[in-house]
Amino acid sequence: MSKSNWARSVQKVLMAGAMTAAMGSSAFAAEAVKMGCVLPLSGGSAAVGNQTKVGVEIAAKQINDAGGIKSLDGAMLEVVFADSQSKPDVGVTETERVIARENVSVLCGAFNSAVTFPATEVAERMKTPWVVVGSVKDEITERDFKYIFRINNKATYDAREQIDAMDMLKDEFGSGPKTLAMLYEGSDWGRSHAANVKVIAAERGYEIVVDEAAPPNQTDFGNQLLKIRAAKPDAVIVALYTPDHLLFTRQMMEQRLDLPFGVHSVGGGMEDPAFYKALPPEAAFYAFVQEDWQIDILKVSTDPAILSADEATKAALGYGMSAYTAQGISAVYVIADALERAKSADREALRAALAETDIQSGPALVTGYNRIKFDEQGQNTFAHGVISQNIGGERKTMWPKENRAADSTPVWPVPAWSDR
Amino acid sequence: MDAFILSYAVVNGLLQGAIYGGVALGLSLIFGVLRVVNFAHGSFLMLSLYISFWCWSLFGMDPYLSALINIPAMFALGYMVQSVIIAPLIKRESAMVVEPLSALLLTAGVFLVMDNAALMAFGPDVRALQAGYYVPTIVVGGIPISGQRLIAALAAFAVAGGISYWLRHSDMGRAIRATAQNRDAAAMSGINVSSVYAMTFGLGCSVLGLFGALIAPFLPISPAIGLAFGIKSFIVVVLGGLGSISGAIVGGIVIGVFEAVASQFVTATSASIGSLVLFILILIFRPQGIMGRA
Amino acid sequence: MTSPVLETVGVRAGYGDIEILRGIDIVLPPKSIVALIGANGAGKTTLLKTISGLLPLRAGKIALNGEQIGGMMPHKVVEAGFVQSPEGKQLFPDMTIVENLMVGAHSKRARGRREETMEEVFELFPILHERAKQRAGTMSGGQQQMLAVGRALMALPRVLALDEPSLGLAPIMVSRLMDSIEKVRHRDLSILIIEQNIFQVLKMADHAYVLENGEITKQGSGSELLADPHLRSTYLGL
Amino acid sequence: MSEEILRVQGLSKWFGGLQAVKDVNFSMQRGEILGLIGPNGAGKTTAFNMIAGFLKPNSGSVHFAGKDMTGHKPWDVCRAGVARTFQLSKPFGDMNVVENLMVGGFARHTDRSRNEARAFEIAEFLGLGDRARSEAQSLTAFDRRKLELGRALCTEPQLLLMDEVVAGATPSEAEEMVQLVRKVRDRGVSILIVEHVMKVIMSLSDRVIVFDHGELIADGKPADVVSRPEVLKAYFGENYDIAGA
Amino acid sequence: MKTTIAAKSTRSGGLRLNQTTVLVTILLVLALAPIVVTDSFTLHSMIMVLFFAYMATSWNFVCGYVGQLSLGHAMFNGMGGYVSVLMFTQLGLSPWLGMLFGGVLAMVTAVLIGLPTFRLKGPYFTLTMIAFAEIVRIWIENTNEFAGIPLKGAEGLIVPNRGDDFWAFQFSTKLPYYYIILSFLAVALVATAWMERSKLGFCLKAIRGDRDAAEALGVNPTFYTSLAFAISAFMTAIGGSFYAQFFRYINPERSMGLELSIDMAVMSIIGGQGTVLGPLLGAAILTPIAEIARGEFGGGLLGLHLVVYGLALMLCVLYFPKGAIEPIRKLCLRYFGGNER
Repeated sequence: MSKSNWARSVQKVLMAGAMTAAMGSSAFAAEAVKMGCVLPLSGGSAAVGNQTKVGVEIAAKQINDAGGIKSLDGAMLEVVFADSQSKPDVGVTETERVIARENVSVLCGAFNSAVTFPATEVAERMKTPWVVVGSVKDEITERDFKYIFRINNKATYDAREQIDAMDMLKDEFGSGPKTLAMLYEGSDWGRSHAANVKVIAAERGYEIVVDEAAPPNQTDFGNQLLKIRAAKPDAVIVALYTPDHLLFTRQMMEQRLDLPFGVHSVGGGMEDPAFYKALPPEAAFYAFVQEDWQIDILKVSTDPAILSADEATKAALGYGMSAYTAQGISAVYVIADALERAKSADREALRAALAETDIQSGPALVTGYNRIKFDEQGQNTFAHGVISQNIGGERKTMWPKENRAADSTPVWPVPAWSDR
Repeated sequence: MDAFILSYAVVNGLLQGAIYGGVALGLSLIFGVLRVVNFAHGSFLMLSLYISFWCWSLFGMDPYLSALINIPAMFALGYMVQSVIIAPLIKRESAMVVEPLSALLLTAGVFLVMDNAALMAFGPDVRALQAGYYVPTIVVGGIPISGQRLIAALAAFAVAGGISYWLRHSDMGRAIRATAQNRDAAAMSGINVSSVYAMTFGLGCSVLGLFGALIAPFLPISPAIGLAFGIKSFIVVVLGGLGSISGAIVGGIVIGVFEAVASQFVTATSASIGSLVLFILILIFRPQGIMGRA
Repeated sequence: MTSPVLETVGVRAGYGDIEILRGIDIVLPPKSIVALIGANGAGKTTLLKTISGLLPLRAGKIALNGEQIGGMMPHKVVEAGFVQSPEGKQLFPDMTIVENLMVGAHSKRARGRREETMEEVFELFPILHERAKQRAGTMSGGQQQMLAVGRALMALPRVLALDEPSLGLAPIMVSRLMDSIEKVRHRDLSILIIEQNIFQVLKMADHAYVLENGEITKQGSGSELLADPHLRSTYLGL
Repeated sequence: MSEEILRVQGLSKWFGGLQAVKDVNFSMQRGEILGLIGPNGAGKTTAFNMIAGFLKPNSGSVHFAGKDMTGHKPWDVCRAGVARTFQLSKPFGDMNVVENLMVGGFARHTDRSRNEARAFEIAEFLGLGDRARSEAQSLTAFDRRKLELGRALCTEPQLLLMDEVVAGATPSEAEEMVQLVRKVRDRGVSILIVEHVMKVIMSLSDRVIVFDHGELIADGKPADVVSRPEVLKAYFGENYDIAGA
Repeated sequence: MKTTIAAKSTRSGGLRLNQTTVLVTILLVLALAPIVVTDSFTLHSMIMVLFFAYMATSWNFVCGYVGQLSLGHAMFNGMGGYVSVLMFTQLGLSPWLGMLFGGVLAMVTAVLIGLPTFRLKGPYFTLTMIAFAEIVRIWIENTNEFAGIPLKGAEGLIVPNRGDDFWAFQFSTKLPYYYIILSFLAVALVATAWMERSKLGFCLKAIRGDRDAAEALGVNPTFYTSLAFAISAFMTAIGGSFYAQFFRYINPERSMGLELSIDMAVMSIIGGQGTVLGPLLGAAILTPIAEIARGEFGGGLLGLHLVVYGLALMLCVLYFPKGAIEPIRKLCLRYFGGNER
């Protein structure tokens, strides 16, 4: 892994050099369309940023290999990556750089809401369209901005869907949780998710008996697990990033903590492929995961672009597509679609085209949505998460019910550790 | 809160606290002898975790077995950091007491370089030793105890005891203690002070080599893990008494049990604020720590 | 004339940009006691530190039994046989007496004979034997001074340097210590002693140097200097 | 002329089990140079530090110009008019001579240009005029001592406490320092001086007090004091009585 | 004997005349720079350099001159930001006034923290400051509301857009921000230059040089260090307000985190702590390194700039204890002559 990272970096330097040389000497057939991509490539969320980056690269390559943007005489897509380091100020600076210096036509990113929020403001001010990837903070598409579009869920949707799934299972099986524990990472994402869950859970008559935030990079979850054990909730809602989610899950297994209605994760660690590489499969059995794409889409999809994207992801990262990779892919295809319709790399034209987006098929829907169409605030109203349950090591879609495969039946309530 | 949960919390706290203590041992030892606060302490642990990971992932080596590689590797690295980076500083300021602040800055530099070089080399992905590797959980009085954590906790006691015994009863150990107490007098007794310094630094780091191998089986590994343990180690050794071997273990257990019990009453976040407050109070009112002599 | 055990020629040393020793020549014949006297700050301790290798030698030569030891690392100097019992209470306060003594015999040459040497030291200072397990820091000033000398002896010195052994001691302890030092000289050992308590030390010294401002201003046998009215005036201003 | 500037009463200090200063009483008149002598470890520096506010006495009192200064902090003692020098001179190494002196001036005046002018004046007075802009760490040991004295003078003291001013100085330097101290006294500053070099003490002091093992064992004119048996014994040990005295 | 590295690392007074000339020249060039630089990104980058220069200068005001290493200054940065933003959003108070309140809060905190901690030596002080800052950060991150004030925890605070409004501290172009941070920096530099020559500066340098000797010369170390610490905290808080207004967003992780504290200290130390221009130089060297590392490698070599920071820090401690400004000063002396002092 280390080797490939180094190799890639070196390659990049060489490529940059070659490119400068090429630009000096010859003109391109059609001028490439530059798109900026601001992601946390170092810092706390670097792993996620990297997976998204791979998705963006794969999609751009697929489009370019297929002849580029046809309405622009086969113009190539050129992606300029910028590292936000998960820091708002760096993200903003990088956004400025990519817009002013690299002169990109469109931007995407930036995963961390803390970065996306101020960075999209720069884009709005500089009249450059931005396709939000991964950030769920509601306010991002509630500011009457004209240039900001979001394909994925808002945070409040995530919380509602989790509770929806519980309600659905309750109806289906006649039993369900009454008391809930919440364990979440103590930064922006985890905390805002918890706040949303609290509101919706109260509305639907669930009682929150443990409400526990954990600072990132814990070395032990024993104390939190014990607290959950003492409070005896029926289920736990978890919002943790990969390292903490791993530790939590491992310790939960070690400590044989039984919850009748299981673990409901809102993604984070449990949608990271690295998570499943690092644990014995039984550790995550019966866990519910809410993801921003449909994990078993590869089974249903026949789209060659999606299938080859999975192969390409495996080649680049050593594991298959994740929600992050998928979102990266989706964003690029949405942008390409807009470019085709705009017939121009001009920012205004592109903005107009994006606003008109209505995708109902193709690789842009790798995320499992059946449509992508933005409302006047730029939010994709067709966005939804998909909740799967881990059955025998495989995540099988359970919610929405219409996405459920024929052979998928939820296990509800979940068996105790001693019965597994 | 019932007695079962309380005793469960204490067991958890003891296990985790002993591991904190074990990880902090080297920091305390190095400070006790060289008067250098090694800001890069956590980075050495991080590197050691990675060595264990790579040994397992590339060669399928048992993580506990990889201690045989980790310990000498970390010893060599520590020895080198001392003799190449810190020794010139000590030499330059040989006419005076080693200036703790410049040494802190140097090790802060080492921290920045190590953590970020690891990020460059290994990438930001979280890694963990996989699935198959598993020591069973034992259940005592209804309380499940992770086998891997138990091994690491027992090792902390063993290593602390071993180092204390070795410091007391071996020639090199006595030389290290003598150097810690009076550098010039040690030199006048025929002790090669610079080699003692390098040995001590190496030893302190090799303890991290061992613990890297012991906690790799249950801890997710990322370049950022070092700082988490590093800050914890500072708290632990200040609490126990900088420079005291038994103090590191005692400090670790105090913090471990404090956090475990406190987080049953308040949130874990408030408990961690509590341990920071404790840390500040100790520094201000009892800078020698619990076990240190006034 | 027998060749000297220790000889310094034109030794210069100091701290930072301040030169404290401005060319010191001293000679120690075998089995002799040589005293170095002079006011505070005259450079006596600096000279010992320079010979020990704790301070860099800026110019000059230091020979021990004909071997050049100038500029060596301190532990090498000890290995060569020049051992200093430092001024004040430079012990290892948290270690026991036995441990202090064992550390004294850390050098390779001395380690092999450690047990025997310790017996000899105990014979010389029985009090150390009685308190073998006591922590050095808890002993009285006189006992600490004995331990300091004992620890230096553990290194099997060829030249033993004593820096103000009587500092801060009650007169009775000083006499006892001086007696012990007298005993030590009968072993195959030369002693270089720094003292403020000049009368006692001059009585026992074979030869003495008077150090002023980093220079040797006077030298002679102990009795010669004792009889020197000038010395008295330097010390008392009379 | 007989105004009392310093009175020390029943001053005692313990360090752990060791009593470093035992019930010491003495006083000083304005304009006097008082020598404080005694063998190493006699408690001179401890007493000195208690007067200057660096150590808190266990018992006893220190009155300066009629005011009780016992246990006051060093900066308060300084502002009350008592300045001190250190045995190991402590110049502020990376400041130059004038700047070092100005620190002293700021103890009393905030006006920078006044302090600077005054600092140059003192530098001249010390014979450091030509090195006024040199970094303190580049000075010779003796110049550093003079600088330390000058810094103390800049605080405009009424009483100056001096610790071992000629240690390590050549005879000519020692002579220069003696002259300097006399000139300081002529400016109306009273001086308490701790010194090892007897020649200096004898020629400078109006009066001498002797410490041994923490106790004050003699008080009187220099010539008288040094001929007292207890003083000789303290200095030279038991068998001080030798020929040629 | 207790001289710190800082003690050795600095020169006082400086090239008195020359320093003023250099200072004025630099400020003039910076003030005129926007005539040439019209590109918004370059201007943005320059604002970031000036911002970090300002932060490092604020840090240097106490830490550089007293020779203590504070790795908790980000706490004051956060306070300034939070107070000004909250006063603006909750009370409608102009950030220009709000930042003063933030500064005062930071000052009071600094005094309360400084009194017990400033007598701690070396690493003990550093660790205590880290702990204080972490407490504040963790507390804010986990507090959605405190006494009716919506702190919004880790989510951070958003400054509502008011368009081009001077009193709201909001401008549609970069230029006003550039001149604001430039004037802040100018004030900070002039304040440092003034402090260096005033009683306060002499006292601080004396404390750093030798605490005992300083005390003997009438300097009450607690008083002067607390005073300088309070001023430094005030300046840092003003910087925090600027940050919050400039990005119109502030969150505890970034604005109170250890990394920002390390940035401030490292820039100051590498440039030359305890000098007027050192921190400016440090920021001018290091900020672009980070930018270039990011720009050139686009995240390909993650953390490269921090490796460079670390190496530069080690080199400086070992070989240029007086910071990068020292060799430059010597060169200037050689080529342009002038008094050593």
